[in-house]
Amino acid sequence: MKIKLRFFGQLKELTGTEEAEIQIKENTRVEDLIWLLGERYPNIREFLNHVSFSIDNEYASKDTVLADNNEVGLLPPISGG
Amino acid sequence: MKIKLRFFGQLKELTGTEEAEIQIKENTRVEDLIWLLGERYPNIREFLNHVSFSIDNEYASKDTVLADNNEVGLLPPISGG
Amino acid sequence: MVELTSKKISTDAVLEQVEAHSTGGVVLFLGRVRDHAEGRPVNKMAYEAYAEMAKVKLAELEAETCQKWPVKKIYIVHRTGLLELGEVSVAIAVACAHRKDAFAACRYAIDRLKETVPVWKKEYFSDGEAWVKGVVPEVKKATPSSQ
Amino acid sequence: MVELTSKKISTDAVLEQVEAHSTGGVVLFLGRVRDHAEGRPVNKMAYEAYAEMAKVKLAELEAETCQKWPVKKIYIVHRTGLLELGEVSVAIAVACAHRKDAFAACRYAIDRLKETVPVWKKEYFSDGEAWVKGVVPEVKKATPSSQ
Repeated sequence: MKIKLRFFGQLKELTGTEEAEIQIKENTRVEDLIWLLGERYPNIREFLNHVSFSIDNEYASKDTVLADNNEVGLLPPISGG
Repeated sequence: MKIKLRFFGQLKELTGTEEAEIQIKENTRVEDLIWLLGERYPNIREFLNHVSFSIDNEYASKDTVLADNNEVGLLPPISGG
Repeated sequence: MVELTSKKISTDAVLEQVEAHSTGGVVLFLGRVRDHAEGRPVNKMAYEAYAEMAKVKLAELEAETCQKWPVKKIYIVHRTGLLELGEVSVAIAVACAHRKDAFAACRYAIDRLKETVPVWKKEYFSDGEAWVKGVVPEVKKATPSSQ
Repeated sequence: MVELTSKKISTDAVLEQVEAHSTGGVVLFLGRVRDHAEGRPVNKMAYEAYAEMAKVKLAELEAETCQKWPVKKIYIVHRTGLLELGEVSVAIAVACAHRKDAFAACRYAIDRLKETVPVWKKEYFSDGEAWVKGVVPEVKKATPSSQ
């Protein structure tokens, strides 16, 4: 299974990446993904606690189970307006 | 002593007058003026109870004493905006 | 700034009056001529003002609003004369550092304008015309020389 | 209608979106780039959006606002890209039959926009730049299959 990652704001700057794909196992929850991300992107570790996640354009809680081909957004605290 | 009257809205239409001068005695209060007006303009009598008065651009209570050369506005209920 | 005008109100011009690089939030209220009044279709609307007094009351309104909220810029303009459907009869623009204040100040200004500024409007129907039922402005009692 | 745009926002165009002869009161909120942030002078501001999701959230915001108030017309537009001082970053126009509703609905929409729409802004100072401290959007718990 694989998902697509989208990075925004500070996270985009820190990773130098807008989009990425990552392989996940079945039954991976958002919470599990955070650990995968910390492993893969060490310099965003300290931010991961304050990051919100979206799945296919909807905010998702940490216990949501990811599905194949989900688009997962890594969203720093928002500041629109 | 004389004062200047200003008519607005419906009162202007009913009297056919925008401005008029009227002679008053000393110590005439707004309340007294109402009676003078009812005498002089019979077709606004029924409206005089709902009319507000201004003296020199300020709303005036009925017990205000008029002074020579005051400009007195006869103001129907307002409906701006 | 406050104004009473017989010319068409341009919202762009209104907003220009509250341009300021130090303000974050702008709230604009526009009153427009509606096509109906209590179920009856309206064709146009006439606004009459006691011009001299209306200007005094608009200036008081401006001062009062700025006293109650931290207003950076405010512009109030009221139209007079014959207005077509959809035309702007009144515009109030308020700029504050914080949007909460801008909303509150603008809301206060339009509410208070309707209670204090001597303006009258008449609705034109296809079969006649009628002055709009208004509100009696509050009058402070004349201060009696009682001390 | 809702929109996300990289082009300059024209307030005239915004107000045209809520033109309707059946509405009496229009309230417009404008957010503009301020020349200072917490005492520091700001030169310009960059707005970044998660475009696909922002459009979804803006549409939800519109629906939600229209559900809570008797809105006749509403238009919400958010800008993206690099903005100069004074430029409009967000505009929300609401037309209702009664001004009280227009104020409440517009206020709600901008407050809620800041809590739900995935947009980020960065301030540029003469000696550097900084992402603006934001808010963590509320997340509904995933409904567990608990019945």
